Amino acid sequence: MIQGISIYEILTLTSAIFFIGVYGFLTRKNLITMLLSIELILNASAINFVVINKYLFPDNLQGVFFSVFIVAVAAAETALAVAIVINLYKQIASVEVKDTEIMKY
Amino acid sequence: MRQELVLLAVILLLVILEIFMNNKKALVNWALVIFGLHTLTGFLPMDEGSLFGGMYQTSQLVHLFKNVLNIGVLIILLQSAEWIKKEIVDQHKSTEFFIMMLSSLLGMYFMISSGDFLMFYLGLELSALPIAALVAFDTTKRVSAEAGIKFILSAALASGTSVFGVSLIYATTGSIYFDEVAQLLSYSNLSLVGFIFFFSGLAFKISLVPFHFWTADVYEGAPIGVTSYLSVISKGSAVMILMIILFTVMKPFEMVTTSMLYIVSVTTMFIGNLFALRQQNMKRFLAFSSIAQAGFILLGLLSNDQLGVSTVVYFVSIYVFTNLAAFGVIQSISTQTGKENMDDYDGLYRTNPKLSLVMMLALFSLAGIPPVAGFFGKFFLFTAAASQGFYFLVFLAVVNVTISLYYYLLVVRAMFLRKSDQAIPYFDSSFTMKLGLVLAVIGVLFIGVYSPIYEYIYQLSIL
Amino acid sequence: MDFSYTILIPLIPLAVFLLLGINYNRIKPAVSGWIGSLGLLVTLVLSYYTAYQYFFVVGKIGDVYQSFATQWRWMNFTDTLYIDMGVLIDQISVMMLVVVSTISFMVHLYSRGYMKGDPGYTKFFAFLSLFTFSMMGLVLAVNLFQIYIFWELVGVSSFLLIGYYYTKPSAIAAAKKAFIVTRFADLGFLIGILIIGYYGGSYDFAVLTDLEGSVITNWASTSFMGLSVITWGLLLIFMGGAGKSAMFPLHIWLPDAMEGPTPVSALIHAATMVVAGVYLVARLFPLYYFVEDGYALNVVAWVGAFSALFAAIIALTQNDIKRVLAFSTMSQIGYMMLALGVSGYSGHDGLGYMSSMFHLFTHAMFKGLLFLGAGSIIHAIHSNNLQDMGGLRKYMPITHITFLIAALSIAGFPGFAGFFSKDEILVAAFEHNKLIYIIGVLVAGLTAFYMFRLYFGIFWGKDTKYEHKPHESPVSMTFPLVFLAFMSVVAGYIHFSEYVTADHMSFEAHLNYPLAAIAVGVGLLGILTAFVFYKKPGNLPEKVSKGFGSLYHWAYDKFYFDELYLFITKEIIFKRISAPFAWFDRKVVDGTMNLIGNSTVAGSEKIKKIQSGRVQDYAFAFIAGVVVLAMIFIYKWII
Amino acid sequence: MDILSLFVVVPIVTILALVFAKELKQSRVIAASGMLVQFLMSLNLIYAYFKEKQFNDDIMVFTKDYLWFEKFNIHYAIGVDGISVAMIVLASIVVLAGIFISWKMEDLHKEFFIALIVLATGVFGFFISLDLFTMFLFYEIAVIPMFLLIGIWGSGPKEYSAMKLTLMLMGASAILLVGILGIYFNSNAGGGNLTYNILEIAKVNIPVEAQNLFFPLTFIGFAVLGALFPFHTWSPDGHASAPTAVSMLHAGVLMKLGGYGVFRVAMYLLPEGAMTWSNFFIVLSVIGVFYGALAAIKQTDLKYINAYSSVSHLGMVLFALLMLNKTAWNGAILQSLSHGFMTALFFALIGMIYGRTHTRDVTKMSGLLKVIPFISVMYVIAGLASLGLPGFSGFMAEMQIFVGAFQHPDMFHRVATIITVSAIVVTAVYILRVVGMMLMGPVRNDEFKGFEKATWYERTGVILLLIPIVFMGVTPIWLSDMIRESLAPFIERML
Repeated sequence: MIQGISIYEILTLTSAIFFIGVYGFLTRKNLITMLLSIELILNASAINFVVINKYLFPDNLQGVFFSVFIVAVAAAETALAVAIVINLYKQIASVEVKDTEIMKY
Repeated sequence: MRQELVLLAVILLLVILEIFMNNKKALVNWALVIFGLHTLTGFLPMDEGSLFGGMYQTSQLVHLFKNVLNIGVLIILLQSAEWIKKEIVDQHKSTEFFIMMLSSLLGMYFMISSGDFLMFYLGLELSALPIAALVAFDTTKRVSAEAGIKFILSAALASGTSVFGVSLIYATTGSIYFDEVAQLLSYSNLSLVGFIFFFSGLAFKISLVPFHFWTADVYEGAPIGVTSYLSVISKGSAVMILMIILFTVMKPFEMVTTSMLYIVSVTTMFIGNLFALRQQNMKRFLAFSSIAQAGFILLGLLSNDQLGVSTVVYFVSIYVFTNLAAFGVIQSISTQTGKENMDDYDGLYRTNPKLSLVMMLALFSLAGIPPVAGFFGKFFLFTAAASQGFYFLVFLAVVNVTISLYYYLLVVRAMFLRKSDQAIPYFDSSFTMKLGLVLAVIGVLFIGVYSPIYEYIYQLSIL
Repeated sequence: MDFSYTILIPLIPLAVFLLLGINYNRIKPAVSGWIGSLGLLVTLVLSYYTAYQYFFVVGKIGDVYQSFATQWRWMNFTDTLYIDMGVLIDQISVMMLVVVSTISFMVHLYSRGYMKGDPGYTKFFAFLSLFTFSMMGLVLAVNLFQIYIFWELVGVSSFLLIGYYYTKPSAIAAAKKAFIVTRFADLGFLIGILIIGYYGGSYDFAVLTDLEGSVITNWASTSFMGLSVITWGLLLIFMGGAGKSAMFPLHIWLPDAMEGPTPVSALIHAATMVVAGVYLVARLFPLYYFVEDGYALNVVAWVGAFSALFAAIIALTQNDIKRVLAFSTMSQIGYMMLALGVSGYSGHDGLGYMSSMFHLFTHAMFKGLLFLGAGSIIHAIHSNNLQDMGGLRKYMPITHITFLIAALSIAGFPGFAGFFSKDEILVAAFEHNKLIYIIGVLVAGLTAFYMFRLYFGIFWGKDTKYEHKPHESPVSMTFPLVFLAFMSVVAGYIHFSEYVTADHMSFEAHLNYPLAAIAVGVGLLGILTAFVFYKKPGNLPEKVSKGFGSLYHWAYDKFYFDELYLFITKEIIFKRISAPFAWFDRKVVDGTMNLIGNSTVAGSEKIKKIQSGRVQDYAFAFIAGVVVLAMIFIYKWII
Repeated sequence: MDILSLFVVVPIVTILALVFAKELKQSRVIAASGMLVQFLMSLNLIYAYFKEKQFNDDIMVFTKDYLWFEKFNIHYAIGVDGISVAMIVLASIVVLAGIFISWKMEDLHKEFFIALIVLATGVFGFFISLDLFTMFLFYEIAVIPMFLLIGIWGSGPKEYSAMKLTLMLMGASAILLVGILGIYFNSNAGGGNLTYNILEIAKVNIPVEAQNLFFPLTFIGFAVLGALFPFHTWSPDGHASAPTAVSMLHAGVLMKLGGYGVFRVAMYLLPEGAMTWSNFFIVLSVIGVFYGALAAIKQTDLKYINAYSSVSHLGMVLFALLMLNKTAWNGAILQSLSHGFMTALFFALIGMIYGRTHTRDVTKMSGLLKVIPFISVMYVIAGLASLGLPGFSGFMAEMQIFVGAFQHPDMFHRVATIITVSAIVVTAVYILRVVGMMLMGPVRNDEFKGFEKATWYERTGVILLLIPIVFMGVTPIWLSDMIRESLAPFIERML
């Protein structure tokens, strides 16, 4: 509960973060940066949960817990993704998206 | 909860065995045996209930569905065993395969029996991440890695979107428990957006158009065992939980869901079929065919009553066996000869009649031709849709059935009609593979004509 | 009196046919010839017995000839419409029985000589029996449908017999032509039957021709294009009759039908089958006479008259003796139709009807004789072209004499059968319609001329040198000639008006001497001209034909009717209609079906690009999907 | 085991037995004996039917009813009336003849007979079932083996034809499925519960708008198999590519499912719909009749000629069904039967001729009467039968149709009828053309001289098919009356 800042600003912020993440995901050439964008998306929803919990339903903590789990899962996800990227790098010595287009049509 | 615990025990047991056993080939067989035992224990009766203050809840239907998943996974493992022994054991990661697949199955369990969005989210991720690893499991192949990266990225995006939607729903209702949400949820633009965001996550797993693009590439790149796992187990459980949420939680959105499912199913059927028409790679071919099948499944979801639920569960269980029969044949051939293209199948019947017959049964079942199970599954799905008066949708569906019949017949043509001098020579697959195929075929043949199965499902189909 | 035993009359030939047909390669020819002839002998005896019974014993009650019908249900259409099979014994059917059995038996005897040594000997007799069966069934039919059934059967047996030499292309063509032309006519017949059946409520002759019956009493209740529907039906039925009886313009099949063996021509295409049309009209005579005051009957009369003249003119110019006879047959049948057409119903008005039947009877005898004679000539010199003949009287006396008798008879020379029947016809025509009468007389003259052209051309004229000397035919062939010659003299002295009349009651018919004189005179004139032209070989005929110029050539080419039909079938039906249809089916209809399939495949080819393989495009589609769905539902585009 | 279910069980047993067959000798003997049993059973069925009818005047006799899927009220319900009995006899005879004709099947013989008998199973099941679901199931079982039968053992562009045939027929059956579902969900109009049972549905009056909506779907769904005009194009290619026995079964039996289904399902259950749509479909069927006949004139491939004549003859069946009166219906059923026998006979003979001359082009053959008399004579007889010569089955069937069609005095029906009647002339033209070109005439090429005469199994097959043709033609009253009395329920539902 931050003085002077209503929930709307924060929700606007999170939505902005979410779509920035989406934008990044759609535009980055590099797999790693795409992973970062994913992080943005997840964090947006994490923040959402906390804020909504605090501002609207302060009496229970479901949102907070949820955000905690989101963070944890995000970490696991990233780790796995990075592992796969490394594996890919071992084979084609590149982390560019355009190099992952063998299978199409 | 029993099944989850037993499965957990199985996984841990495998870890321990991995440490203490040196003969990995034997370990593979042991793993199969152990999981088989687990599958059997699944059939012990169990009563309904909920745990963790409603985070986890189970019903007879869900229990039954878990058994179906068990059998499916068992068949997959049986079919993959040959491949594991042949290629994976030397890479010293055979047990990882089992462990990951089983933990993903565990995730499925939690997902379909989740009582709130948190458990649902955890189950989703727990089932998704190991699959990502499995997709990229064949580290020697580039396509495998590429498929892996495509899958993990898309999956992450999907789960991110979906969880964002959940957050919006949480904003409108203030709860993440299904039963509370069901009461508190009201129709507003915010909740609508939240619902659609959330829906996209599951649509991704069921691979509905336009959330399906990952499917073909991942199916093609992944090891066949994983592909079949994706196409039946993960899709099936996603359908299950989607149905539960739509019919219990999202009641206020009934109108929206109806028309949304209408649109999505039509697009899914058409896109899936049109892409499947000209596929050469069998895995990719089945990928698109499975997309089209997902479109058919939605017809059942259109009638949100006992009838709809029962037909969907029935169809999914048939679909599990059918697809596994098809994938089993593909896997055995690819394991033996490494051939995965349709024209490699020319004249297969004259060299490997049994395999071709299994394949033909599976394809006929997919195309919905009597007397194999698929016919009944499809017919009842259409009945469910027609019971709500969606005759035009049924009409579009039958048009698609005809299109799909065309490409299924292409495979039959390759196997039976064509004569080829470099046809795949006769080979004898391993015992486990045969067992897996036989199980699948039994399902294909008898689930349909043996009506008590459907009646049983129908009795349980109360959400 | 129970005439049901007459069912045997058709059944015996049928049995013979089955016997010979099923094991035609096991029975040896001589035997089969005997079997066939004996079967026919039995039929003959039965027929004569029936005739005796009917005409002299039980047929007449009071002074009205009764008709006896025995029938069995064959098939049900509706509760009121059905087909019976049975035998109907009345004046004309009994008369026809006599004709058919007599001629058929003679032909059987004749064929045993004529067809000797032919590979398909047994088959031939089987077909003959089949024909006899069908013809008998037709004659004895109790209702329109039965007559139609046997009508088709005689058609097919004629097809089989014309195509008997099935390796000869011309024979095949002729057979096909005969069948298809008559089939086309029968189409009209069938539709007519359907009409009569629907509006008349029955197919039964007894019901239809009943003078108080619904058809005759209220034919006016229905009308179509200004005529009573019943009249249309009758016209269509007559179309069928015209087809079988080779009336103009459906006559084209008859000349070609001469491709068949000569005995067949004698039996089918001279004596029996071709008069079926006359028989049909006679059978339905009350309808024709009473419905719409004989409108249809007038048509019959004029068609008959025109055909008679038309055929006679063509006959003048032909050189193939069998074709000459064929055209003369057509012309004589035209006579019969004409007579029916001008006939009244009751008493002496019915003269035309009587004379037509009378002429049918006599014509069967002498025309059969002519054909058999022609057969024996062809048998002797293996050609049927008039040019190859001449002076045969020395070689084959019996044939010569019998042929002469037949010629005199058909020419209407006094004292011969043809004279009496033809005279009656002319009287009837004179009494009803002068114009038709004139045509009749003219035809009589022409007939006399071309018959004696034939006679002199064959037996006198130039002395042709034959490579091997012709000889008289064996007795098996000459006996029928003699018998028929006898018949074609005495048949004229039967008092037909006693026995066969329109109103089933006898009346007295007398020779009308002035008219007879005119007819005889014209006939003699024709004979004399023929004598002058052809007795001695000379170039007089050429000169005359030159004189006629193009008319001669038209007549020689049968007024180009074959060409016309050929054009219609080959050019119009095949090229202009059927071929386009076939093309349309393959290309358009089937093309559409294929197009649907191909366009689907093409469509899948078109859209493959969207599966680009780049994960970001997938993600874009994903997000776009979410957004679009959200849009749709927020702005209620669907609901 | 009741008398009707045996008709499905015996083929299945035969199939199971065939699985263990080793070489051709065994498999053909097994197949033949199995189908012989079937044939005898069908003869016995006629006898039993007449006996049953004397004291039992239900619409359907020998009815049995086992609940299958309780929720959807799907039953395995069977029963026969005169029509289905006749159809069953037709099927059993043609199948048996077909097995005899394919006595010398070399390539994959076992599979061939199995597929053939699977097809037969579907056909028999279709004819005995009273339950729409079961009926539909058997219908598809009957259709799908055609793909393999044509594709594997066919000739010419077999893959194309097989695919086309299968897709068009299955597409039709898919449309049919919508119609059936529509009927099912309106079957409770009388207040009862939903049912697939034909007799049950026949008791209720389905709302008219529903009937108008679902009649065309059901009608087309079946009529495509009955070669309805724009959708007939699968049949020429299919017949041309199919092996002999398959053409026989297909034209002789399978295409009859179309007319039968139209009658039993579309028109019986949706009468008002039939009334509404009849004129439209009459136009189509008349086009089919005349157009098939005309298209047949120009063909040179024997099988094409026959396929088009089938289009014409079956068009007549649909035409008669749409005439909506007892006589025409009777004619339609009789025409189905007689066409079944005749066209099967035709295809059998064509197969024999092709087996000897290795061509089906009529312009390349001539004078066959000299070299293979038996086959040629039979061909002539079949031809005469098919152009409606009295004494053969075709005639009385057509007469029934024409007389029935003539019961409608209005102009539209009159014109339609007269066009249909005139088709018989065209029929004569194309039949005689073939007879003249192929059978008659001199023997042009000398290798024809050496042809082997018809073998015993060929003769058996042909005679099997000829007997019913002649029998129906000579004494039609038995059959037509048997069918007439079975038409009563249809009449009272329609009119």
